[in-house]
Amino acid sequence: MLRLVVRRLLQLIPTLLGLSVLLFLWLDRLPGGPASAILGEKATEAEVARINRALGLDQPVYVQYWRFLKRIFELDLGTSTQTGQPVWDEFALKFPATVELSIAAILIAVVIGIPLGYLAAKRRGGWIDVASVSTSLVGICIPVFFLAILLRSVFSVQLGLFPASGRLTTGINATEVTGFAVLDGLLTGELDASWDAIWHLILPAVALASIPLAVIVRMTRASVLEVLGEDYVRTAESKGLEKRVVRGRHVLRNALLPVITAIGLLTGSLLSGAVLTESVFDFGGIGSFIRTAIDGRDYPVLVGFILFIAMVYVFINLLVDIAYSIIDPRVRVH
Amino acid sequence: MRITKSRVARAITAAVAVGLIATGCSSERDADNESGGDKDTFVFAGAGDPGSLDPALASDGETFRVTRQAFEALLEHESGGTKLVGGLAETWSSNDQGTVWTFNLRKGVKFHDGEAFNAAAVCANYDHWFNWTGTYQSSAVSYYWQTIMGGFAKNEDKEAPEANYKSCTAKDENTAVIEVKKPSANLPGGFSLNALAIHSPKAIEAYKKQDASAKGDAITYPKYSQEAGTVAGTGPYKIKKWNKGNKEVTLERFDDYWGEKAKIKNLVFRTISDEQTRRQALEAGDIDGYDLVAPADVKTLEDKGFGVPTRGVFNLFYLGMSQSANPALKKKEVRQAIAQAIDKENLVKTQLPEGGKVADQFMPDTIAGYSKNVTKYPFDTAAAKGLLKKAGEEKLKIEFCYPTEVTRPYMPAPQDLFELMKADLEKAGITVTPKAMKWAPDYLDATEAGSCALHMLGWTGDFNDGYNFIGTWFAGFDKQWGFKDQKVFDAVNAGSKLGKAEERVAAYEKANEAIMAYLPGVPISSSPPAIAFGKNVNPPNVSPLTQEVFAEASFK
Amino acid sequence: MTTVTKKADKIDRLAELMQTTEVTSGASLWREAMRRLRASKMAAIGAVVIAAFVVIALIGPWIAPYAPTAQTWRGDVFPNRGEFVGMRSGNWFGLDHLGRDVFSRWLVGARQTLLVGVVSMLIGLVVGALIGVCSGAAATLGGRAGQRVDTVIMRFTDIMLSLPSLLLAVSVAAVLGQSLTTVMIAVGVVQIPVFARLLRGSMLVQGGSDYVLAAKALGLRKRRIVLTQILPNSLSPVIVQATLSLATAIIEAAALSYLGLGNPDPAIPEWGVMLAQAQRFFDNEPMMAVYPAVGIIITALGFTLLGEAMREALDPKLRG
Amino acid sequence: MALLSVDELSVTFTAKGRKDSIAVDGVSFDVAEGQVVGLVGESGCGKSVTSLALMGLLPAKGVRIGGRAVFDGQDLLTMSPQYRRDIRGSQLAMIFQDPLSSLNPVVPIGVQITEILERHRGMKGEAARKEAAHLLDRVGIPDPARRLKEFPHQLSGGMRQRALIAMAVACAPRMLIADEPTTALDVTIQAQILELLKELVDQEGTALLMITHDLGVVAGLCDEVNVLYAGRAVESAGRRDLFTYPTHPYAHGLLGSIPRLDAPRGEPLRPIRGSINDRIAWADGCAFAPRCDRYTMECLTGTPELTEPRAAGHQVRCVNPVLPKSKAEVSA
Repeated sequence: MLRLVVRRLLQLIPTLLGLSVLLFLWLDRLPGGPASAILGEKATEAEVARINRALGLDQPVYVQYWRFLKRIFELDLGTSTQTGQPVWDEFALKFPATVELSIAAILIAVVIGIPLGYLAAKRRGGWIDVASVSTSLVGICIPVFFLAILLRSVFSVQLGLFPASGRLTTGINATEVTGFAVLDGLLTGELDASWDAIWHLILPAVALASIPLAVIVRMTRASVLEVLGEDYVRTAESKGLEKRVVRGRHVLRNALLPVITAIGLLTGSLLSGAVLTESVFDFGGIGSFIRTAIDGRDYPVLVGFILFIAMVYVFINLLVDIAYSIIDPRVRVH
Repeated sequence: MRITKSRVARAITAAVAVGLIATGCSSERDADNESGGDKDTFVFAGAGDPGSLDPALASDGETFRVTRQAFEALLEHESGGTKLVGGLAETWSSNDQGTVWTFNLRKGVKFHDGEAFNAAAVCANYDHWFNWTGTYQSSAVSYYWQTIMGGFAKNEDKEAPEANYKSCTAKDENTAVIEVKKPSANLPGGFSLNALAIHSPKAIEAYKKQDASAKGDAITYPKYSQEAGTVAGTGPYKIKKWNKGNKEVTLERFDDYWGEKAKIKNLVFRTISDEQTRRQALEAGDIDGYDLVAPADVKTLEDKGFGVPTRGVFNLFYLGMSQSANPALKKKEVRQAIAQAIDKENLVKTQLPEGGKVADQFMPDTIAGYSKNVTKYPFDTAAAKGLLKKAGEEKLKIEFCYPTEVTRPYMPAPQDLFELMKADLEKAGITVTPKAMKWAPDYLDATEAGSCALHMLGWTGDFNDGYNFIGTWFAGFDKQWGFKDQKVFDAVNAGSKLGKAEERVAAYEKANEAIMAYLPGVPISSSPPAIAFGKNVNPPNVSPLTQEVFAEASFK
Repeated sequence: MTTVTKKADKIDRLAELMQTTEVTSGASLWREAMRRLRASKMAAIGAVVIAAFVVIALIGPWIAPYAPTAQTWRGDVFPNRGEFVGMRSGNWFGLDHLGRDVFSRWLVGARQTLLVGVVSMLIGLVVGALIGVCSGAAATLGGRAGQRVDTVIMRFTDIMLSLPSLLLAVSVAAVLGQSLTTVMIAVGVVQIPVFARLLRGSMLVQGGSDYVLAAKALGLRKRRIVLTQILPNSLSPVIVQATLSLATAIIEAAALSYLGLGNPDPAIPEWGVMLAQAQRFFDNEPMMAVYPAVGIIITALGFTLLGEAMREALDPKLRG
Repeated sequence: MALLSVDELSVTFTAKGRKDSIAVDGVSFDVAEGQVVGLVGESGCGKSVTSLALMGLLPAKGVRIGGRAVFDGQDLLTMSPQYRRDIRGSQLAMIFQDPLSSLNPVVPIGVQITEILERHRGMKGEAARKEAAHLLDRVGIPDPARRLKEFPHQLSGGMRQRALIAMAVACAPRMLIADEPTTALDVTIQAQILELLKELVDQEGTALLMITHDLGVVAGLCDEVNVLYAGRAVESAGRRDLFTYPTHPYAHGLLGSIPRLDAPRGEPLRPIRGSINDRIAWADGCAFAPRCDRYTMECLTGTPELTEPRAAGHQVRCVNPVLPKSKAEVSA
């Protein structure tokens, strides 16, 4: 196990190096610079030139790259040109929101998706199957931002059930500990705060969940179908075990393996979704932040983010592998 | 409605998570919701995060919206108007050249940190700014100081403007004298900028200990400007907390305020970048008001009973022309043809917010220096065709840049405005090649560099002085316009040489006439950015300069 | 003579009887797949939808009653007061915020949407396939060094996959500036790693299969093995993916437009752009957004259905 | 009185859009306590389907089952699913062909055994584990305690099959169905497994239905043998009778097609020509006719009856069976 972890972390290094080179070449191609983004209408050439000098953007790329590398080794991702704050701080500020949102979405997707997929497979061709498969297909095909807008105007404006924006009702007393609004509430015992946070989470999470849900439903269905045809399920049946045991121990446990991988691979699509849902619900997470960073040519943030994502990705796949090796003994041995 | 809301909400939420928490908070929730009367927190949503809590380091409205509540400058504008009135200085005067400005300061004013306000404090501020070094000298940080007062004691960048500020002396406890080298059209207006608002000397000392520049290759704002605690002004509210995670700045009533105390105890500024979301947040009761209302929503909101007061106009939206980008534009006929081809009326009638006006010169009519008798170019497609023929440009093909993903106070939905103008121009037989660009930096860079033959831009005035408008464009050769016309330049600069504001007015009128005679571009409209408030709110006086003072607001 | 006839009709009878029992051997995988495809309802629906869409896309511009850009009723709509004109005779889908006929725009938009979908899918397919083939070939036949190459390539496709596709697209758009081609490229780029991985994957499977080993044993030249043996047999999943990608491409394009990176030229309306513009007036005139939205969803659905059906047909595991 | 008596069992697969295909077409046989009965035939002849039908393991949809299969007074084909679950594994157990795929890869062997004990013998925790270990020991797996914790992929082929058998006999069932239990194993292991099965039958008096294509296995193990062709029994007889006087041309062919040491040198093997796919429907005549070199017009007129042309209890379904020359002359 430990070896696995270490190996992965070592693999990360060359990847990141290569990636950062590509990044800088890409950044070099980006037209315009942060200066005029900062100044707006008020920018004049002279000003822009001065700011770029101040930011060291007048030097050639390789110089910038070298400086960047040196900083990376001090684990310093530099400073956002938009907000003038250290990139780490910005991430620390924005990531909890996105992570919270993504986790909520994944939870919804898993809790609903797996049982649904299982039923669909069990009653193949039955109405549950048709219904769940077709809804999941629609789930994939409806543009996330449109879904989000629909949800918002129906549930928060028309029906007034949920707040239309933000993570917390303003003025509610919530002490920040981890930045995860829900968790904080529980830690500090401000239950109403974490309640309020959940309340704000629901709509965006549902919107964001649409794609993962669809994927999980169909993954589960497919792999359950496959497992149901396996000999060992027949064996289990031949032992006259209760349905419950056959389902849980013999069918699901095997069927979930591919589903787990799928969940691991969903990270990317989740973040894309986050960009959209966050901007619709103004959730103030990393997604919308990065978008403005691209518009504002906020190089340090972009570089930092992409490297960060690469790490997150590796990390998540690590988790997946670990989860795998826990469920599937065949992986564990080698 | 609210009651049912919270009940249903409880039902729904209870279904979603642990029931026991539900009861605990939903009762809480009722408390906030039903008792609108003794509500003591006012939440207002802006479109962007403030950049810093120190207005001196800022150049954007979102920041000033917040700092204006906590900091006051020597001069202010009358509530809801554009007339200069006393702020921290009760009265002021200048010598005839307009180089020596004397301020008689208000007595008995306290800073949030308990310090007393006096002439020394004023000079402490101006000297602090004047002596800025390092990154503070970057125009990204000290834009307004540099526009109003020029450079610094020691300019570190040869390109920085030379200093116009000379000195500040405390004649006595309540008299401060500020001297500048040359007369400037930016005075006295500049003294009213929130960027030059007066901070507590104690705070200033604290500021000096911190530097803006940091390791890494970007400007890092100093810590004091990023978290509440250090900054201290004299305003009716004091800044209590800046929660960046929730994008909220919380202010609290300052009880020792010299003037009328704020009516609502807590004031919260929230950032909601998307305009739909802002409106829906207001409708859903998340917030009590928001700025930059999409024109389409004004009527909808009014119909639903929300307060949508109309501001006076103080901005200008124009169609810019870069003669360097398309030589045809060097011909007046062509420029005039374009001017007459565009149906400004329709734009204002259908696209721009209520209260918008068609503009006939590069200055809204609310500004001293607006001239009634400038050359007019009425909408007339036929005439436009004729002019083009005369110029031998029937086959005129021209590039038209427009920005995406941006709404400005003067330009609510750029792409729509563009499409309408494009249609107009094509009616007059001009072939338009559209070029969409991201607002920042692509579009701004391109327009500045004068590489966009036609483009849309605008300006929101900082204070009531004509030069603040025409001066920004026509004081001399500018790549954006790409023309040299000494007559125009002289006319524009004539005013700025005069020391007394009153004297300038006539000069500006002349300037406007000169400009419109030459017609470097097409002024299109002046339209007020709409601002909306909750049903139970008595809104503050709305200001053409978008300088609302929320101390005036209260709940019904 | 009698014996002869006897023998003869004995055989005939036998033959005739043997006809009656079906012979269930030797139906090739493809034939089986096609049979299953024809049987599946999903495929049928999908095909119909796609057909309808393509027809609209082809004839749309001709049957459109008005020019998509003509602001004929400019005076009738007041977006700044939230006043719009809904369905009415002559403007079946009402007017948009600039007084243009939504129905005409919708018809013309179909073609643009199809165009964006197809082109960006092709970009992804071609580039992705090239990468996939290279590393697939390297992995199967390149020996040690080959596997090195393969792992490097795959590592990067991994990263590309890990990056939020939308941000990838946005940043591509940031580099290229706004235009129709930008949208296509941006959306296409996102597809590249998908195709690359897919093709490589199935090539590895094929590479391990007996007939390739046989071919190697026969000492065929590597290029020939890849081209004549491995590639043809690796294509079916790619075809499936291509169909599915058409759906995602159309949706991604819509998302880009929502982020303001859509095709800027108003002369060519595209459903994504129409939706993005209409959503601003969603509460005043929801239908304006609904028409393009429905267009997008249904079309995407069509391609997804067909793709899924094909996948099921080709994957015996999912049979039941 | 037989423990299991199968009567005219038929299984038809019905897929929509395709012709029904008849897998088992009226098979009948009895199995008595302590008796070993074989179902023999080349693959595709419907022997596995028969076993699955008896266990009730055929999918509910797309399958039509006819006839009766009375087990201990109860008809397996019509009994309630719940009751079937109860007797499955406890009174009627099955051993499958491919031990690797028949074991759940992600569940330890131990659990896969104890779950039966829990279900049918109400054993729990330690007791169950002890019993499981004992069972493994009984089927000859060394160091059972350790094996219990291991996963299928960690066991050798032989051991897996033993484990499967251990599961089957866990509740001392009254009847075992073994479907090609040895085909996946190599010869030496095969012998051991067969040995093991024999023991169990002898000790417990368990009835055993042996399904195989391997005449060697039959010869070694079975008391009664049913030769299946295209879903029907074409010959059923005692082991000795069958092997000495194979009477149906097919059975005759089968035996003819295995090399015999006692055959005169140089005499060629006589394989059956064609494959099971060249056949006609039983309804029309003898399904084997197309491959049969003795067939006549009569073979093609309806299903041949079972007759006892040679000896009582030696049933043959053929209009012109292979009979010793002498008798042939007599009849002629």
